[in-house]
Amino acid sequence: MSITLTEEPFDAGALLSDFTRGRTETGAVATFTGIARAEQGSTATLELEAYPGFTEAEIGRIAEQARARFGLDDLLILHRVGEIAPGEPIVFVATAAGHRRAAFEACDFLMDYLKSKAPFWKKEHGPGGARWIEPTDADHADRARWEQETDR
Amino acid sequence: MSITLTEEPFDAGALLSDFTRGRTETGAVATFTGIARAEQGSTATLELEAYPGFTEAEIGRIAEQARARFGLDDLLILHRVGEIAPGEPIVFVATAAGHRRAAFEACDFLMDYLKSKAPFWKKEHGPGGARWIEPTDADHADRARWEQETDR
Amino acid sequence: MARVLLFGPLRDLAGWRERTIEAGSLSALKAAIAAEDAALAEALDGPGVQVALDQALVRGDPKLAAGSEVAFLPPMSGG
Amino acid sequence: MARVLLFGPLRDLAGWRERTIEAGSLSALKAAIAAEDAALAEALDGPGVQVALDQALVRGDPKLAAGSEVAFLPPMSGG
Repeated sequence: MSITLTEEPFDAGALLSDFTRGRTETGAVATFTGIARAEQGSTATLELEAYPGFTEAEIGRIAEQARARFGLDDLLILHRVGEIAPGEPIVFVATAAGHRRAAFEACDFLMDYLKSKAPFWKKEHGPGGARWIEPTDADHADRARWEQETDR
Repeated sequence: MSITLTEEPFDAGALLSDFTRGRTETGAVATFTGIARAEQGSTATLELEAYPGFTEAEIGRIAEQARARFGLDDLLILHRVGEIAPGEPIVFVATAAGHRRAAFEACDFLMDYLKSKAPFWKKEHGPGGARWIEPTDADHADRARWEQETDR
Repeated sequence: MARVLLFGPLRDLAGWRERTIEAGSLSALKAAIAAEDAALAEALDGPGVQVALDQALVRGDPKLAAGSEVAFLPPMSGG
Repeated sequence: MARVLLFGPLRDLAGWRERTIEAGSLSALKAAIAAEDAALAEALDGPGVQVALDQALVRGDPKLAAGSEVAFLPPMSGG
């Protein structure tokens, strides 16, 4: 299980190659790569702030929940912090499991958490100035799906 | 949109690097990599047969459905045929969309189709001899989810 | 002369993957196969076996042209 | 002396990210801040602002030791 914050641009493919290598007992690897959109040609730069130590620990708690809940063999989360240019990847999540449903659901679950509740503060620097961003209603709704499932 | 059958082993990470490069308007890339399991140490080899031309065309029909249904920017499917050793990847699917829910769902949908209905014939060569494999009940149930959703 | 292709378990049963067989229709083709391999002919009519003519699925008893490609597809296993 | 950290919009409002402030409890720390920046003090009590003491979330009015790290965390935006 690997959880890392980085200030450097990264190549999602290189991470997937490393994550997949030598997994003879894992049947399924799902990944998600989130990319900073250019938002219809505006040249907004994202600035992402974390609380070093605390942020990794909080993500680690949720990652451990995901590992247990979905029976994962392994998982990897890499998240950019600092200044992120349009077109650059922001986040990469990979999950490994015996079967594809668990790998997909765990990846989806982790992304919903990361997008709505993880300890990051996000500022968008656009042509009209800078503004702090909060999770969208869709982000909150996505995350709530997993809580309803637990209630059943 | 790219649909390829290959007899050669492939590196899922290299495919993801190529697929992700230069996508400034795509916010989300989901992937799935299916790997031949060693099945608890048995050294089963898979033999996967396709009907060249027909198989790509059938997959292409479903890929076009997925593109339209989930509003994808792009998708890529690479599928091994021939002899596949334990630990080698069998299938790689990547989907690109504006937002993560569409990318995840399209990837999940395509895998359910590929695992249950795509024109392949699969033979497992194990220590006890060779046998042809049919989709599992779980594979059929996974695929049926998408049909129920259409009915709603 | 139709080019006949067998896939999956049908290929194992027949012991061949591809042959050319003289026949003007699908039913004539099956009759020609039955004349020399009754077990294979029965399997070709088995549950879930589909027929593709020139790479498109067909039903019924289509005519075959010279150079037609006829593929017998047993239930697909997925990848 | 507590090490005080501000994140996100709180940092922009205060004009600083990290300072050391003399205080024996969280309430004393907030009073010290209020004495020189009332707007910041009000924001620290704003909706959704959480407090972490030595990297663990806390409620109420914990005592602060020498070298305590106190972080004020405004609503998290996710990544």
